Amino acid sequence: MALDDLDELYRDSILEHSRNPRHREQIEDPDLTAVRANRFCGDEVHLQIALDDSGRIVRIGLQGVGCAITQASGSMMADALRGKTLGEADELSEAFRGMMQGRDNPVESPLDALAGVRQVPIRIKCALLSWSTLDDGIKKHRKRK
Amino acid sequence: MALDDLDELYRDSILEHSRNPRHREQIEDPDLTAVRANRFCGDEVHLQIALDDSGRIVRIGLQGVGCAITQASGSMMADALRGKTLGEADELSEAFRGMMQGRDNPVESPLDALAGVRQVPIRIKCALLSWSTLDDGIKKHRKRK
Amino acid sequence: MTVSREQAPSKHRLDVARIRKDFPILSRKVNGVPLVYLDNAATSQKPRSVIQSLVDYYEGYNSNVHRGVHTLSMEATNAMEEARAKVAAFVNAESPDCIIWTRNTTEAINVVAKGWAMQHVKAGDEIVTTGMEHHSNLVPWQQVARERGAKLRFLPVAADGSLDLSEVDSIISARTRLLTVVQMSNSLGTINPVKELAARARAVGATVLVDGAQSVPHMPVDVQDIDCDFLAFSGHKMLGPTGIGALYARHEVLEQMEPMLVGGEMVLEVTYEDATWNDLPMRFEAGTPNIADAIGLGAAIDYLQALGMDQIRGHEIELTRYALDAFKELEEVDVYGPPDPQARGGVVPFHSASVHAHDVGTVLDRRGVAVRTGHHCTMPLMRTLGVAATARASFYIYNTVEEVDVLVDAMKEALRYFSDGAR
Amino acid sequence: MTVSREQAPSKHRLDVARIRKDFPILSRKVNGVPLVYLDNAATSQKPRSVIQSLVDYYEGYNSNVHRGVHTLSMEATNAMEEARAKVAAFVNAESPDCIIWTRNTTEAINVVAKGWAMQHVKAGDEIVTTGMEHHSNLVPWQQVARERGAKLRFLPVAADGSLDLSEVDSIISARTRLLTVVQMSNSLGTINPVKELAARARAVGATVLVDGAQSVPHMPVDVQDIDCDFLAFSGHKMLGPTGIGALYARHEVLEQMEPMLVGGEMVLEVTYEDATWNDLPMRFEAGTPNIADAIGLGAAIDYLQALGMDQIRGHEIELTRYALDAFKELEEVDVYGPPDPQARGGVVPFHSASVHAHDVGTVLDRRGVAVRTGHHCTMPLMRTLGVAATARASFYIYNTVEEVDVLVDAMKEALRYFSDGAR
Ligand SMILES: Cc1ncc(COP(=O)(O)O)c(C=O)c1O
Ligand SMILES: Cc1ncc(COP(=O)(O)O)c(C=O)c1O
Repeated sequence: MALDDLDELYRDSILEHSRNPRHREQIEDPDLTAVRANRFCGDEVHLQIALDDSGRIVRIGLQGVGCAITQASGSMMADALRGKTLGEADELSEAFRGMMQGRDNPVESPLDALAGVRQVPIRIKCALLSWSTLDDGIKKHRKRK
Repeated sequence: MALDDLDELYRDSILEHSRNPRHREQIEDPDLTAVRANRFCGDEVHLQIALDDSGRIVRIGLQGVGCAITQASGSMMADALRGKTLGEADELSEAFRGMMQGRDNPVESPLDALAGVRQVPIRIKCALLSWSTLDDGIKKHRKRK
Repeated sequence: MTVSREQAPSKHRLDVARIRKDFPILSRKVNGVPLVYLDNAATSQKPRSVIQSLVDYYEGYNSNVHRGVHTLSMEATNAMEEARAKVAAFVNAESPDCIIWTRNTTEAINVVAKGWAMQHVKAGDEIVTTGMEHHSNLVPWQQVARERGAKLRFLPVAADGSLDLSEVDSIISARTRLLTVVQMSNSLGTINPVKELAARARAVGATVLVDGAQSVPHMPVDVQDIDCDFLAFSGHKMLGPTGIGALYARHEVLEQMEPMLVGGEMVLEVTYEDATWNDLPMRFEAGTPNIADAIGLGAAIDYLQALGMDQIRGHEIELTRYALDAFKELEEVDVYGPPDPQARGGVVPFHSASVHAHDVGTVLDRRGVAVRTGHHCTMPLMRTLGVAATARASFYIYNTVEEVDVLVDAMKEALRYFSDGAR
Repeated sequence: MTVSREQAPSKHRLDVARIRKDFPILSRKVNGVPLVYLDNAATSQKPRSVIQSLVDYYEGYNSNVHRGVHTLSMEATNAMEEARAKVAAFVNAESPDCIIWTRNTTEAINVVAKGWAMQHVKAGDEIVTTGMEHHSNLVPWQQVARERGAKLRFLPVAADGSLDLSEVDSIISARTRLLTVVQMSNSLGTINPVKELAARARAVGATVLVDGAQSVPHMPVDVQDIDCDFLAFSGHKMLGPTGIGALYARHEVLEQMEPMLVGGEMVLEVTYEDATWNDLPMRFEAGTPNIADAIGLGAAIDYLQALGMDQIRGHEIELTRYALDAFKELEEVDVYGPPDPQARGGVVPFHSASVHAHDVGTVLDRRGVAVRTGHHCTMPLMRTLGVAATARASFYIYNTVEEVDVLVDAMKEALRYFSDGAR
């Protein structure tokens, strides 16, 4: 990473989200929950999702500790998920993972801001932590049904 | 070891003794016995000694398998021990060990022929095997008394 | 990997003259004469590219691996994991996660003995091995058998040095929990039919370990084709540095194993009272790994694959045939192992009743010829053969028929020297 | 060895400019700027002489050791045993036979846990350690305690990062079978009073292990002065190659130990049914050892001794004092460990609530500064400190105050960058 890449990694939107993460409130009676930790960083994500009658995500809660990338990625994910079905959430997660692994995957704005993290491979797992938590939650939810 | 050192290592007396080792016969009713193996070579020495009334070595038996150096060293040792007391045998053993370890120890002929082995350090233990067997035997003999 | 093997058709010969230039040590003299290095079964020499990979690492990107966010640490981590992937591809492992770094073959086998067998071998079970195993593939199983109340059974060695399989159906039975067998004997050269033996073992539900210390460096080895659960081998015998080896373990078996070593790097979460293990393969790699030498082993594999394992095998068959023929001239000398060069590796053990092996070793060394002498860490086999020690010449990619001539001439000299009245 | 230390009086300073020239990697750039390597507690860089010792070995006399009668094998054996003697002298061991080669500190501690503690720790016994141990000196004892029915007890960490010894008389008691303690903490820098603790432990008849992973590279360590039974350390943290470390064990304790690894080289006699162990220290070194890197560690010790361990310690105290002072300027940053530079090694862990340690690591890397971030393999301690992760700068012989300035400036930049509205 060259000197001026720092802004490329920490885009304004990332810094903004990491400073003011959305959806921090814990949701009561969620339809879906999951917890995941990246123990090597000490990062942790707690996720709750509530669905409406048509199966669309109406409310999301996301708490935890983490670095700027973990925080921003989670906050942006929560924003993006609202109004989506679990199937659509799945697709978005897959697309996001594809982008982070360098496949040529256009991902909707503002999530695409996280593409800069690819230049620092060791931080990719920070960007993926919330998404993996989401995957866990969806899998658990489907099994239960 | 340079090319022409081979004769230096395997002096004529060594070759001669290794081809025709003395004192191979097993002794009945010995005063002192010992067995020692250099298991890494597969070499093995069995020693018996008979003492006369004045405590001098009258007969020696030495059997076993081994390389030319082990064989020759044992055969020469047996020759040299005849007529010695155990105390004198001790001294000779100590002197021989000193010579092999490079200390400036004049050792009686023909035992000094083995000094060439010092140039091939890995073979020193071959030259010492019979002597270590002797040391074991003397130690055991003294303990028993 | 398969591709690169196919690219180099097996009729291509090794360009030994060119290869020799890649090995700095081969231009050295010993006792005033050129080194003739025929102790490859003990350890191989290293090409410049392997030595350079160590220099490049230490001069360029040396750092501890894992969890470091700084550039050097990322570079070192990537290079070590790339080497792991090369090792995995070399033996056709299903995934790099199935490769555990060890110091050598011996440690790899101990990892299985302590981490798998102590858990899964039960009283009354049988562990089947052969009569030609290296101590490293025998002593660990004696220990397991003793501690678990299991029984060790041996496939015997036939007179020609091959395995005697006449009783195999009674030896490998429903009681067999583990079959552990050397693919190429370091004392005889024998190449054992590990694929057929593995099939029999799997048919009775047994787990299979292959000791690849001698085979992996010298012939194509494919764990999926053999269908074994474990393969152990050493980097230092295959052009790699000392201090690095590997254990291949089938993924599902790996998940049933306990780590032999515990401590840093192999844990996920630790409290004062307790710890949980990390993911595979890190779970089995406690403490700072041998980063540089793992990378060096990767470079060694690159070198071997550029030559082609089939070509290497072909070259060694030729040398072995030549050596076996040449030794036939020496009546006083017995040569051990299967007579057919196709049935054995490039290992030629020989022995004469008139010169002790150590004296042979010393005389040969004067002629610059390095051979190993002794029991070759196979004492029980030596007892079966009825010799205390043999001399052993073993070949690799850089050896030539001219060097075999030097060996045989030096052996003739030794015989003359020690024969009665020769001087 | 004592002599060479005395020859270089402790007021002599290190000639850091000259030292830096010996380390090729220090002229490398990272992200376009000069490398500032402050991750020495993870692993050290290597001087040219150490790298060259590996090249010399592989180009000149690479061979397997022990039992080879040919010239290369004798040369390799001699060089490896000479290195062992250097290691022994470096920590003032009573004999080279008391030094066992291992891969690293972690393996050395496991050798004691498996080979000594599993035999000698009994139900109801207590193992005393501290609250600041590396996972490598904690997880093995959790395992021993669990399997042997023993109890783990902890000397707690005081608020200033030193050991809280107020309860030491009740914690080290007649029930104590083993005291195992880190001499210099990798997470706090704290230097523990191992000599005093060892005396207490011996007074109650306990055995003593010292984790010297951080102390042996950075200060004079004398096993006879400490009067410990075991000392574990890693070559890679003291200018040596990766893949080599050592366990010092007092001779009489060594004789009561069982080998952890079994196989070739460590046996004396083997039948199909049974095996007897070899002499010390070979009994504990199964398989082909890491010959090249053992020789490399010998070269590292030569380099360290030429500088003088007292001088090295003095240099690091200076750097630590300078860094502690510099960090005082940064109000948002907490620095951990004892405030007195004389009471700690050259390890400076820091943390700011406003920037996560990993973000600190990434920003510093842009400035060429390599620091470690995370839990430093001391998760329980981190929990006690109440932080998930810290950044850690750690010094060695080639670091300068100018590099500390670069570190502190880069940290200021990180704080600015992540503060609200900074852009
Ligand atoms: C105090 C301490 N103990 C043990 C270790 C483990 O050392 P290694 O990874 O070389 O086994 C370390 C290294 O980080 C350490 O700092
Ligand atoms: C067949 C066989 N197994 C195991 C080993 C042990 O290898 P290492 O010493 O590298 O552990 C050897 C090496 O001599 C061998 O030839």
